[in-house]
Amino acid sequence: MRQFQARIIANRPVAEAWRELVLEWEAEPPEPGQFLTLRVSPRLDPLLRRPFAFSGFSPADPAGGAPATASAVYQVRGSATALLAEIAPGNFLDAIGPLGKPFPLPAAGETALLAGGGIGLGPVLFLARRLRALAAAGQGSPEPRLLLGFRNAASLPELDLPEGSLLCTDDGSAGFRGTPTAKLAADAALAELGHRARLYACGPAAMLAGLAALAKERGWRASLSAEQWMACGVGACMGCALPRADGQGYLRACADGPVFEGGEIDWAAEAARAAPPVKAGAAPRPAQGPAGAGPGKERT
Amino acid sequence: MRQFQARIIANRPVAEAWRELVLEWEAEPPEPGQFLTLRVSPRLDPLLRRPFAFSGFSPADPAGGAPATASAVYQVRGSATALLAEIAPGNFLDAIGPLGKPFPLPAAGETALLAGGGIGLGPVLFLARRLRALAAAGQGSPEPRLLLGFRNAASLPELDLPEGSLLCTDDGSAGFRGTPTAKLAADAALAELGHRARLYACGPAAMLAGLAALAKERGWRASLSAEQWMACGVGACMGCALPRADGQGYLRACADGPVFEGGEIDWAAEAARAAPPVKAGAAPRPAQGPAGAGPGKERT
Amino acid sequence: MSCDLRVRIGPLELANPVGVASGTFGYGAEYEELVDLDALGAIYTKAVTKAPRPGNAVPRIVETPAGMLNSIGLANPGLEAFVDRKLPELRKLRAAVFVNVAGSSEDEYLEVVERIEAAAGPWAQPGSGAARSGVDGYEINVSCPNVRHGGLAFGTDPAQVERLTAAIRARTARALVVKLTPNVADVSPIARAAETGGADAVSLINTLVGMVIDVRRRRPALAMGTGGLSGPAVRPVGVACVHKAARAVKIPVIGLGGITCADDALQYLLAGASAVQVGTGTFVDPRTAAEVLAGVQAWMEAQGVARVEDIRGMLLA
Amino acid sequence: MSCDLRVRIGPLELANPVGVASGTFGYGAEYEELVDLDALGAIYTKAVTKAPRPGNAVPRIVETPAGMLNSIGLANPGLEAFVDRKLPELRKLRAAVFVNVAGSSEDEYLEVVERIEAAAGPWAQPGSGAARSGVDGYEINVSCPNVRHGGLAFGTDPAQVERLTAAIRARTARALVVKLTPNVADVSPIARAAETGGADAVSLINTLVGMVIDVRRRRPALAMGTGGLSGPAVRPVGVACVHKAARAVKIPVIGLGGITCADDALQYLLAGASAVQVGTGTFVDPRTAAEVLAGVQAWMEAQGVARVEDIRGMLLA
Ligand SMILES: Cc1cc2nc3c(=O)[nH]c(=O)nc-3n(C[C@H](O)[C@H](O)[C@H](O)COP(=O)(O)OP(=O)(O)OC[C@H]3O[C@@H](n4cnc5c(N)ncnc54)[C@H](O)[C@@H]3O)c2cc1C
Ligand SMILES: Cc1cc2nc3c(=O)[nH]c(=O)nc-3n(C[C@H](O)[C@H](O)[C@H](O)COP(=O)(O)OP(=O)(O)OC[C@H]3O[C@@H](n4cnc5c(N)ncnc54)[C@H](O)[C@@H]3O)c2cc1C
Ligand SMILES: Cc1cc2nc3c(=O)[nH]c(=O)nc-3n(C[C@H](O)[C@H](O)[C@H](O)COP(=O)(O)O)c2cc1C
Ligand SMILES: Cc1cc2nc3c(=O)[nH]c(=O)nc-3n(C[C@H](O)[C@H](O)[C@H](O)COP(=O)(O)O)c2cc1C
Ligand code: FES
Ligand code: FES
Repeated sequence: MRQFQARIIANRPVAEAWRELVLEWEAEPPEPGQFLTLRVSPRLDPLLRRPFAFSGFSPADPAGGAPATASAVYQVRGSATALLAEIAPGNFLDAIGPLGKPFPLPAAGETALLAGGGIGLGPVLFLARRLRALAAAGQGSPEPRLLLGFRNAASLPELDLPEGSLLCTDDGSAGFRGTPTAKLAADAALAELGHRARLYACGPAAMLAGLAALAKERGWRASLSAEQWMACGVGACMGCALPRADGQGYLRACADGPVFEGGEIDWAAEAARAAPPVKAGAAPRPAQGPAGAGPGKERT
Repeated sequence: MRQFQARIIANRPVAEAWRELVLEWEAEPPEPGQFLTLRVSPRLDPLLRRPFAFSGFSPADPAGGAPATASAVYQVRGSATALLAEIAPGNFLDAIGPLGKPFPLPAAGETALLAGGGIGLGPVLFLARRLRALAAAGQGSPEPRLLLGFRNAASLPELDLPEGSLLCTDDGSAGFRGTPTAKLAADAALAELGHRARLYACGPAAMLAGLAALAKERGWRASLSAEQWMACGVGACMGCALPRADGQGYLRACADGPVFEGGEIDWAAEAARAAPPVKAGAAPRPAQGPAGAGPGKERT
Repeated sequence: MSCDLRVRIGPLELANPVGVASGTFGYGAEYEELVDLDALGAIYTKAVTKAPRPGNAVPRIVETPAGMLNSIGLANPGLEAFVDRKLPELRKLRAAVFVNVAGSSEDEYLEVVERIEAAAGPWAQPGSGAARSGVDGYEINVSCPNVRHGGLAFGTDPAQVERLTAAIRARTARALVVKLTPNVADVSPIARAAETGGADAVSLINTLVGMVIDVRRRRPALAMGTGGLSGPAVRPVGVACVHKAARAVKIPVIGLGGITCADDALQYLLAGASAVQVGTGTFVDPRTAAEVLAGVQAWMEAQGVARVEDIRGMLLA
Repeated sequence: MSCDLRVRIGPLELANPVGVASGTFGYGAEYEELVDLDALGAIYTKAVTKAPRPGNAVPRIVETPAGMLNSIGLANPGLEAFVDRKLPELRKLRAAVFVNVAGSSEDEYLEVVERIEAAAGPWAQPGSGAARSGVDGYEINVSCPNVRHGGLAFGTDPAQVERLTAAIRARTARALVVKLTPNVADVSPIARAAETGGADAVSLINTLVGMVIDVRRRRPALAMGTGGLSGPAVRPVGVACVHKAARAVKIPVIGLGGITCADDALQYLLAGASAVQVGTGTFVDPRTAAEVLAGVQAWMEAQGVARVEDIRGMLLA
């Protein structure tokens, strides 16, 4: 991990409200699943750095030409990403990375199932490219299977997707109608694989919870990339905690993750927390511990 | 006064750290001495609007071509002006104006003496152009005398200065060596004019204090444009108070000013307040009321 | 769906929950060219004190990260000038008017209220068609950090707050709001004291004590040294205080501190406020109060909430 | 000119006035790839409590205008794990180390200090060449807003603060700092209580109680409801508190709250602090402490100030 002023090579729209950021990368090469944090403004609002997963990395051209570059795909959601979208190539961003634990590579012979939901596609794409390169070099496992979920055809990003990617849309306007989770669940051949398959995923909390449950059922090992609000990004503040599945406290998304094994985290609790609001006009839900079950009780 | 989204026509450097901003102006035409306030960022740091004096106004071309434009010359000093400097023409700024009391025009036959110090040149230039136009149309007084003070030749702005402007530099590297105040004080012919001269000025607090004293000595009426930190800009908050010369409380820079008569404000107290720091290594000055004399005692 | 935006504060019915805060809106007229005064739920005037006050030495304001400090020092023309010059102007307003009252002794507060009661005459509900008296209620400022005597001292002692509130209550049937300070370990006892004293509502927060030092000049940036911190920076403190106060009292709570958009106002309403005020936000953008109201209404429609007064019960635990 | 940057806190001499605040820097190692730990004036560890604490339910942090709320809940591995696993690591540091201590009863605080005293062994001045014990002082956290019992309660009662300080004083000769809360009407009596109890310094401010509500979900953004507000937003409150505390006590005051640059730190030093800590500022930019120190030094050179400890007397009235 290093902190440096990263020159912006590109910052281009790839879908409505999605952009791809490409930075000249001066630190160690990132691995799929790792992330960087950016300070998007020298002013104090927004204040905190923002984390983004790497979606790719190109080493420097040994011929001495192009510098190493790292990329991320991001969604314009709030203040920081709106500011980020305005910064033109040629400017510099205060970057720290690579941070966090990467996806563990599949063991020899393991079939990799990769699922990305929405803007969670970045790290999954990065991993897919890495695995395909390893496969092509004869060092890897069977060809990875890549499933990407989107709302609809209109929200598909203009990105180079690896050949053979399976697109899923909620409304069926492109590819499979339904989520990557549904598609994986429906595939009998995959169910057969059991522990010879390994699932990799990044996406909304509900998707991760669904996939964690499915993986458990199928006997697949699962490496899932989680999100949590971060302050330090390096493991110092305990702010980015996620509830452990065993009820024994918390793990840090930034330093213990962001990639966790399927059984490590209480994904269901996280999904419940991030759940969409009940319509307010309806009778208020009975009061309950804010984090739902288990972890809410850890207060001391 | 109106609030509207003003399109930026130009925002160009005119000297080191000085820029000229030209806005498409949709509110009433501003008068020399009036100001506008701008919100330079939708974020919350910097938070408050920033006041800038008008340096010029061009009415809309009646032939239906060019829109009305208003301009200001500003110095990049801190956070807001640094952000402002980055905003490209074509973008919009949240503007409120025209605000405050303008310079009262000279009475028939009165000789106008105009003095601008540093970035205080904006409103003085605007007034000079207005008076020259009136003179040219035969409606005005004798040709106004315009003196502009700068640090040195290198800091002269690239602006269309009215013909006959007298440049003063602290180091004599261009024009008169010394301040506009010194130049005015040295001119025996002007001293003769007495109440037939009227002084208009904008500049640092020390300059205004010096000119107020000189004007009193010479018997010139004086209209001086003051500055004070502002919150509302419209007279509602009492934040931009300036001490009255008669010790009877305060006047508001935004609504009672920014242009005040020479005898209205305790200019010396304001200059003392803004005075450069004593070198800290020296023994600390004996403690004293923060605003110096008079007004400090008004606390209740 | 059309939402019911009315809010009840004692005898008074506000047309909507969004007012403008004391000291940030003069007496209304200052902003009339920029703001539709009739669309405001309430206007809280600059503080009125018995004697005229020129205000504190200058400078009085300085910007801070996402906030500002002020030490205006309750500058105002005093009770008599208020009655002579401001009251007639206030009668022309359609929005409910709260006169913010400050003093350095209990007697001073009482004198201000008594004199205004006498001058304003009988009260009628705004919008009832009856002549406007110029004053629909009082907001008792027991919490100004910028005056040496009184102000903050009152506001941190429950016994004094209760006594002062009761004394004012005995003198007016108009809506009586007590404005609380966040500069205490716990607002609950003070809020309860105001309720026991007979207040119709409490409003909070006033500013937090703060200081900026001008490092170049080696002096406090404000002539008075400290000032009151307001603006978005303090919003989380305000929401926490309102959340606490709303659970301590049964009377309505009016929330303020750092509101610059509808989301901010909804935070206060969900925290338990029945109404809100926009202060520093008006400086930043005079359209803030109008935009807050429009945004609250849009949220209510989207969420299917019929009455704005219901929002305060809608926070999930 | 070369400035004297040393600061004395009781028996301890800090190499320079810029430390990193408790809870924002782990135990040092977390930041070692990004920050030159040896260049820091002091490291204040994450709070150590008797029992391990998993910390509060999540989410624990949320951004606010120019600030953030946290409700970490003093997550830490507990006293025994601290002694076994962290203490050996802390011995490797050159910078002075303050162990931040929290508890929910006086006994818990005392147990933590006693155990660490026993484990750390004899103390020697950092830089003296003698072996490092891993602990150069304690910072007693009587001011955490994020724990239900203890914490804030202690910190708002002068009698309890004095008694606790005296009890800890009796158990250690190491530098003893008491960390105060700004959530009181006046910090002076609490600061004086710490001084009377035998503290070598007081540090302030801890966080302000704040709340953010997620309007979309109609729940507090933090699982615990309220959290502690830190960052630039609170800096004016911190400077005002330090200014007041520095006039209430003779022992050194350590200033913190919202420092992100040298100017901020100089405000605290001019307000009367002898040293400062960078907390949230490190999250924003890990280079903050180093840049603050460089900037303070540059200012001293420009102003002709020989000793950093002189700055606290340089504020003009
Ligand atoms: C390890 C990690 C990797 C990430 N990778 C990517 C990525 O590759 N592409 C991408 O678009 N986003 C990614 N995110 C999320 C991204 O950090 C947030 O979208 C961004 O910080 C939002 O900032 P903002 O100021 O624009 O929005 P804000 O105004 O701060 O927030 C908008 C909304 O986004 C939510 N949000 C903000 N930050 C986070 C967060 N850290 N985790 C979850 N929700 C958040 C909040 O609930 C808020 O309501 C990642 C987050 C983490 C923790
Ligand atoms: C009526 C009026 C007219 C003005 N006209 C012009 C103009 O035509 N051109 C121009 O360049 N500037 C003008 N100013 C000053 C201008 O408003 C400030 O320079 C600007 O607000 C600084 O903002 P900032 O964020 O860049 O700097 P900040 O970081 O806010 O401040 C930089 C320094 O400028 C000083 N400062 C900030 N605001 C003011 C202020 N309002 N008055 C005096 N000092 C201030 C502060 O002491 C601070 O140290 C005018 C001010 C007023 C009140
Ligand atoms: C310039 C200024 C003047 C103020 N004057 C008063 C006042 O006279 N009486 C009062 O009760 N509050 C006064 N306040 C406090 C505000 O009414 C409000 O409580 C505080 O600013 C917090 O709200 P805000 O963050 O929306 O501004 C003043 C605030 C400011 C900024
Ligand atoms: C994430 C986080 C965790 C904290 N944990 C502690 C703690 O364990 N003990 C303590 O005394 N203060 C703790 N604090 C308070 C800080 O040490 C500091 O007093 C406060 O954040 C104000 O300084 P700042 O604005 O520079 O962050 C914590 C602050 C933050 C932001
Ligand atoms: S963000 Fe600080 S520990 Fe993860
Ligand atoms: S800036 Fe508010 S009265 Fe002048």
